[in-house]
Amino acid sequence: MQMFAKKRIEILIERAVLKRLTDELERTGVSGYSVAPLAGGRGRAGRWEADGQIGDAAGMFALWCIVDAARLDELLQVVFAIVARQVGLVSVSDVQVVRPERF
Amino acid sequence: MQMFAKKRIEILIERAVLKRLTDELERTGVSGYSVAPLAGGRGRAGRWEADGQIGDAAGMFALWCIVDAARLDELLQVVFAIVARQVGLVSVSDVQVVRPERF
Amino acid sequence: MQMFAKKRIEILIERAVLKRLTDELERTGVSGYSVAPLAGGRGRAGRWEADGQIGDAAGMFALWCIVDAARLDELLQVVFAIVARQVGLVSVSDVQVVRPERF
Amino acid sequence: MLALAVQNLVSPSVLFFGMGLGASLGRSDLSVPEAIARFLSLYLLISIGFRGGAEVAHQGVTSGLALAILAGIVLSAGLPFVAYTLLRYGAGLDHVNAAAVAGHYGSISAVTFVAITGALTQLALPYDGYMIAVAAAMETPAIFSALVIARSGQGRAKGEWSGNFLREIALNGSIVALLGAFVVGCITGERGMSSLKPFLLDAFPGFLCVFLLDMGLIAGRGLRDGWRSLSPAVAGFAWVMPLIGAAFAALFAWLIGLSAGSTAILMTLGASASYIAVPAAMRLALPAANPAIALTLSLGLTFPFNLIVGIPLYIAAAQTIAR
Amino acid sequence: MLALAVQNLVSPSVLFFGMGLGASLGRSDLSVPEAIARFLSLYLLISIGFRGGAEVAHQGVTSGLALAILAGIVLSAGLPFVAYTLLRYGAGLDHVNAAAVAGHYGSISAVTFVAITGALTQLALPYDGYMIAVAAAMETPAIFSALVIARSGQGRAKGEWSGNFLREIALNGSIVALLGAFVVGCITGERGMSSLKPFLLDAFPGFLCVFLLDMGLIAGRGLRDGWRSLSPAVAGFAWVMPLIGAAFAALFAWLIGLSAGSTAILMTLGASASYIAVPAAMRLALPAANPAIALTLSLGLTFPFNLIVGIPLYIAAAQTIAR
Amino acid sequence: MLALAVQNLVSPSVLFFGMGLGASLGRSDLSVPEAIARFLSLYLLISIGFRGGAEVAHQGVTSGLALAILAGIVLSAGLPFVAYTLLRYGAGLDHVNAAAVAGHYGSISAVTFVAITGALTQLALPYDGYMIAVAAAMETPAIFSALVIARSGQGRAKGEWSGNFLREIALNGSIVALLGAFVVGCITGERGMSSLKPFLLDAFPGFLCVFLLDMGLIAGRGLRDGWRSLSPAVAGFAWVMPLIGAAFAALFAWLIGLSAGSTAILMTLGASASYIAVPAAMRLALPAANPAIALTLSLGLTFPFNLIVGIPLYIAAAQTIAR
Ligand SMILES: Nc1ncnc2c1ncn2[C@@H]1O[C@H](COP(=O)(O)O)[C@@H](O)[C@H]1O
Ligand SMILES: Nc1ncnc2c1ncn2[C@@H]1O[C@H](COP(=O)(O)O)[C@@H](O)[C@H]1O
Ligand SMILES: Nc1ncnc2c1ncn2[C@@H]1O[C@H](COP(=O)(O)O)[C@@H](O)[C@H]1O
Ligand code: NA
Ligand code: NA
Ligand code: NA
Repeated sequence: MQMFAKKRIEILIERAVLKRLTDELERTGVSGYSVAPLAGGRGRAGRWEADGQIGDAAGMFALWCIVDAARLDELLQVVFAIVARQVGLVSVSDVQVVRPERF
Repeated sequence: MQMFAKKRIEILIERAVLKRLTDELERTGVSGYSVAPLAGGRGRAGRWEADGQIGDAAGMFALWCIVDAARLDELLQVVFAIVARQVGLVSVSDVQVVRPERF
Repeated sequence: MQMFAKKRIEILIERAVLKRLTDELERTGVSGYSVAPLAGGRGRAGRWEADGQIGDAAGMFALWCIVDAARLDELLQVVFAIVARQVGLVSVSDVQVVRPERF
Repeated sequence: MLALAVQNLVSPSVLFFGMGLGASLGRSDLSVPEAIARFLSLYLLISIGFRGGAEVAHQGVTSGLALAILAGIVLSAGLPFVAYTLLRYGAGLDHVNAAAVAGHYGSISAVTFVAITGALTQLALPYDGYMIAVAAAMETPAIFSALVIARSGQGRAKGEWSGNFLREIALNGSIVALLGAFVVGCITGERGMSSLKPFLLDAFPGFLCVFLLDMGLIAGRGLRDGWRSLSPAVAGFAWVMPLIGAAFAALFAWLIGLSAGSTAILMTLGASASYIAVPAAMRLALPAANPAIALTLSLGLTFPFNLIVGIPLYIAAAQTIAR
Repeated sequence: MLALAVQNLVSPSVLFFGMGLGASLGRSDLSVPEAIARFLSLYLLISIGFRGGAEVAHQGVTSGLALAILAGIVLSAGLPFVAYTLLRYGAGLDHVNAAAVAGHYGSISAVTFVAITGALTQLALPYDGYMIAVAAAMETPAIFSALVIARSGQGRAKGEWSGNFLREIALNGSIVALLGAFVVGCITGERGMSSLKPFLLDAFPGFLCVFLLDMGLIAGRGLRDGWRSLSPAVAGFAWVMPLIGAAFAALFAWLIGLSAGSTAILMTLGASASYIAVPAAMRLALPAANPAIALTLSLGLTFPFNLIVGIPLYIAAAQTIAR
Repeated sequence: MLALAVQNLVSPSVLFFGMGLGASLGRSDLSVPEAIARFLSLYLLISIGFRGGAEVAHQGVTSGLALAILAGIVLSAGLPFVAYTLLRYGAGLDHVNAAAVAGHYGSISAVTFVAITGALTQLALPYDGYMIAVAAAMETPAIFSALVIARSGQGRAKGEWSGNFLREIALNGSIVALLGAFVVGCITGERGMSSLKPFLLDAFPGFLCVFLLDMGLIAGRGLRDGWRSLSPAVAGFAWVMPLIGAAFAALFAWLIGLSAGSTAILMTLGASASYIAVPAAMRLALPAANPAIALTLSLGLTFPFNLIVGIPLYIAAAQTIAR
């Protein structure tokens, strides 16, 4: 099958801020995104585990978004405006898709 | 360590269809695959969240499969035969592994 | 935005061994890692599903770690010392990040 | 009847549904964790099934049971054709979506079943324990009717009637849980019930409230997001179809001579629409259908309609009809 | 008083907290699944809210209720300023973290509320059912005070007082659950309570034990990891602030003439610190603050302090103070 | 004895196990969410532990307790050697897998423990409350024996007996939960029990049914997938070993003079095999072993054998043996 190159932005983000991020992404008109729960991790803010956490702020998610390379920079701006001051991490990688018109 | 290039197919798929897909993958003789739960997302079919969903159809999963590049096309055919008409997304990326004989 | 190339190590690992791995990673001084739950999969050891499993050993996780290419080999050694004899899988891919000094 | 409607309206479970509805329409981030939501539906099915089985163990199997089950199956298989006609030609919904929604309305809603039995108990109107078996029997036939309808329109993907697919439908987790618990209830009878009573019976209203809170949250989300995709005619269907389903059920109940209580139950089953087992089957069988339409109709419109308007109406009608 | 302290100390829920604390300090891998932990906090909020509502339905709305709610709001809004002063100038914590922690101490802890009502019931000391409404009212004002404080120091990101943000705070899931259940309780009153009693009341001590086991696990993790980031002065704050909060609350209770039981509750609310709703608001509003500091203080130090030392003290004081 | 076997067979919990087994052998997609399954095992351990502790608080610590614990430890440490011999030389299983399975059979099954105490209560045959402490004590020694066995064969990776590893085993979450709840039960005694009764006692049979449904689902999956990897001899081991374990336990019980009820319990503990705590330890210590073998044997074959054949047999034998 013929494949087309796209970019995959991955953002690790706190539960409390997730909704802000998805609202903002939708406003920019991304075609879609996916969110998966994290079970734990470690970063500058130390080690954490999802298990047992109480409180509405607890938990982190990985959100990723497959986009056209042309839109990458614009989206990174949007993402960083929200994520920069929070616990979190942004990375970008290359992927290939079959139906380029979706993104 | 010496690394060997392989392909990673990632398929986002509804709970209701997951079993069909894994059964089919096993029939083609893939060496393995992994499945992770999604917590939410947005696509052409709109926004959804895993939390609170009732019903046996609720929920989506990310399934990925590390395979040899030689088998990529064959597997994509199999995958698309199942996923094409459903809510879902297929993407492919490059990975490197240490033990090439496993895939 | 200017992006910097890094490596992403992904390790699929059993619950029982996860703590050993994270302890060891912290000892080597990685800047961070993330862990996500798996819902199921298939490998040489057969098919498994997270749902319904009882017992403290049940379940697998995907752990990933974004690191500088210079540290890749060292970390793979550490990882393989723990994962080699277990059910599991290690793969490496390329990612790009915005703040290279974090890794 | 009005008194009952009001009383129904201010029962804790309906209020929790309203609370969930309000919270999600107001965009609160209140949510029930996925694992809990799935546990609650398993719990409800087991509790309902077990109690039905224990009732049958108590009363024994009668010819009435067989007749009622037969009536239920015919209703479940037949109503989708009525619903499809209304949706396709009355409301102008496209072929595949009309077929999928029709499948939901032939099948039944377990929580609405609970609500009607609760109302009957409060009114001290007796009903037959085996009606739970009727409810279980009505779960699946509608799925096959929906497939027949969908197929009649256009050629569809192969493999749809394969043994594999039939097994997927029949061994659906929800149906296995409901029927399995029913069998366990039949076998262990009162002895089993006495040991499980605190969990399956006494705690039931509490678990139900959390479940209904969750249903309210989902219904609200559906209404918020799905509002635009529903034409007024399609939305109207969600309030007309229950009355039609109940009318057919009333006819059948009268034909086989059910008691007033059981008639009210059969009417409610006919009037209610599925949101647990059928959506999964439709995703498998009719992937081109938009799942949000059926869910919003059944959960967001029909379910509250039945709770508030329907059930009091069906009870009043049943008391007139039953011989 | 000592007897009550000891009795409090050997209640199952406190012991389960200790068990969790010990397990996680000893690095056991004991854990409560995330979905269960989230369900338990939903359950606690619903149970507390519903019982409060049912109590109000029973006793009716009085002018005492309005006054007590007013007192609670003033306390919740005012205490953060006291807490900030102590933290910033007494304990030398930096500006943003001091503001964030102060927000936690103005708000309240639902589980500490449960503990004081439990102790009062054991002592047969009556209190007003509407105190749950006071507790609910005290949840949020502290958040806004924390923002005012944080802002006063330095220019902060725009959009912080936007309607959007206010809605995020007001429609926080925990607050909706608590208030929603309160309203349901008010409406359904005793009839609702009788059907939900086995789930919401009888099972409560059991669910609470699991929740406290989990809280102990988190507190232990916090203490283990966060030990180094806490100076002795900041740690000391966690034991001094409750006494100050309780003292202010005692004054207010005296001014509005609360009964001894209700005075003890208001003191406990003033003394307790939030770990459910406020942390989420602080992550949104003050992302630069380290969430581990507030959580370790409130859960690891203040919560056990209130259980063991505080509550007996507050009750004794309340009995002296109340007119 | 046959009557008891039949009655055991038609208890709700056994039937739910059968329902799960059937559903997963028939490839139904019925499942219990992971978080719920983990909560249920935590609940069972806490409930069992707490009740044991409350019993000990009631009856006091006796010399019988110390002796019984000692017997349990010796059994747990000794049985793996018997099991290994059978598996390695009788059934031809390879070295590492034989060692790992042997570890499971030295340890105990909490649910089988519940089943035997249930049967004894039904028969009004008294037993000592401290047997729960014996059960807890039997959890871990078998793990170390399995390691000794595995090591004796071949040189193994370093670090296996490190303090770290011992701590991992001893602080295993399940063991901490069981022993912690036991201690809480000892301290709070009857007062604690009365507040936790609705949750820990009354709701227990219900939660147990869901847990057993889940165990049935796993056992079925194991049997379906693992069928081929089990030789008939290895499968036979799963029905022979319980009898041997029970026989050794009977000898010990007779030596220390246990009552008939307690003898039956010790026999059942000897006969049962672990599937909660030991699998985790074996994954850490003997990663080369295939976890599916032990799980299928203990859950799919030994557990139902003990429920149906074993327990009535052990009770009958215990009544003959006990002095
Ligand atoms: N190098 C890394 N690789 C993978 N995940 C990371 C890395 N650094 C941080 N994270 C994740 O990002 C979260 C927040 O990081 P931080 O903001 O540095 O505390 C951590 O809890 C991890 O889940
Ligand atoms: N561009 C995208 N990037 C990441 N995930 C996506 C994207 N588009 C769709 N998805 C995911 O795929 C699911 C189905 O998409 P769709 O079939 O377009 O509704 C969505 O719910 C998302 O979880
Ligand atoms: N080719 C593969 N692609 C993706 N995941 C795999 C693959 N092979 C194995 N896995 C995952 O790794 C786990 C352990 O594999 P194994 O050690 O081969 O049993 C499996 O249960 C899968 O979750
Ligand atoms: Na219907
Ligand atoms: Na406070
Ligand atoms: Na044993």
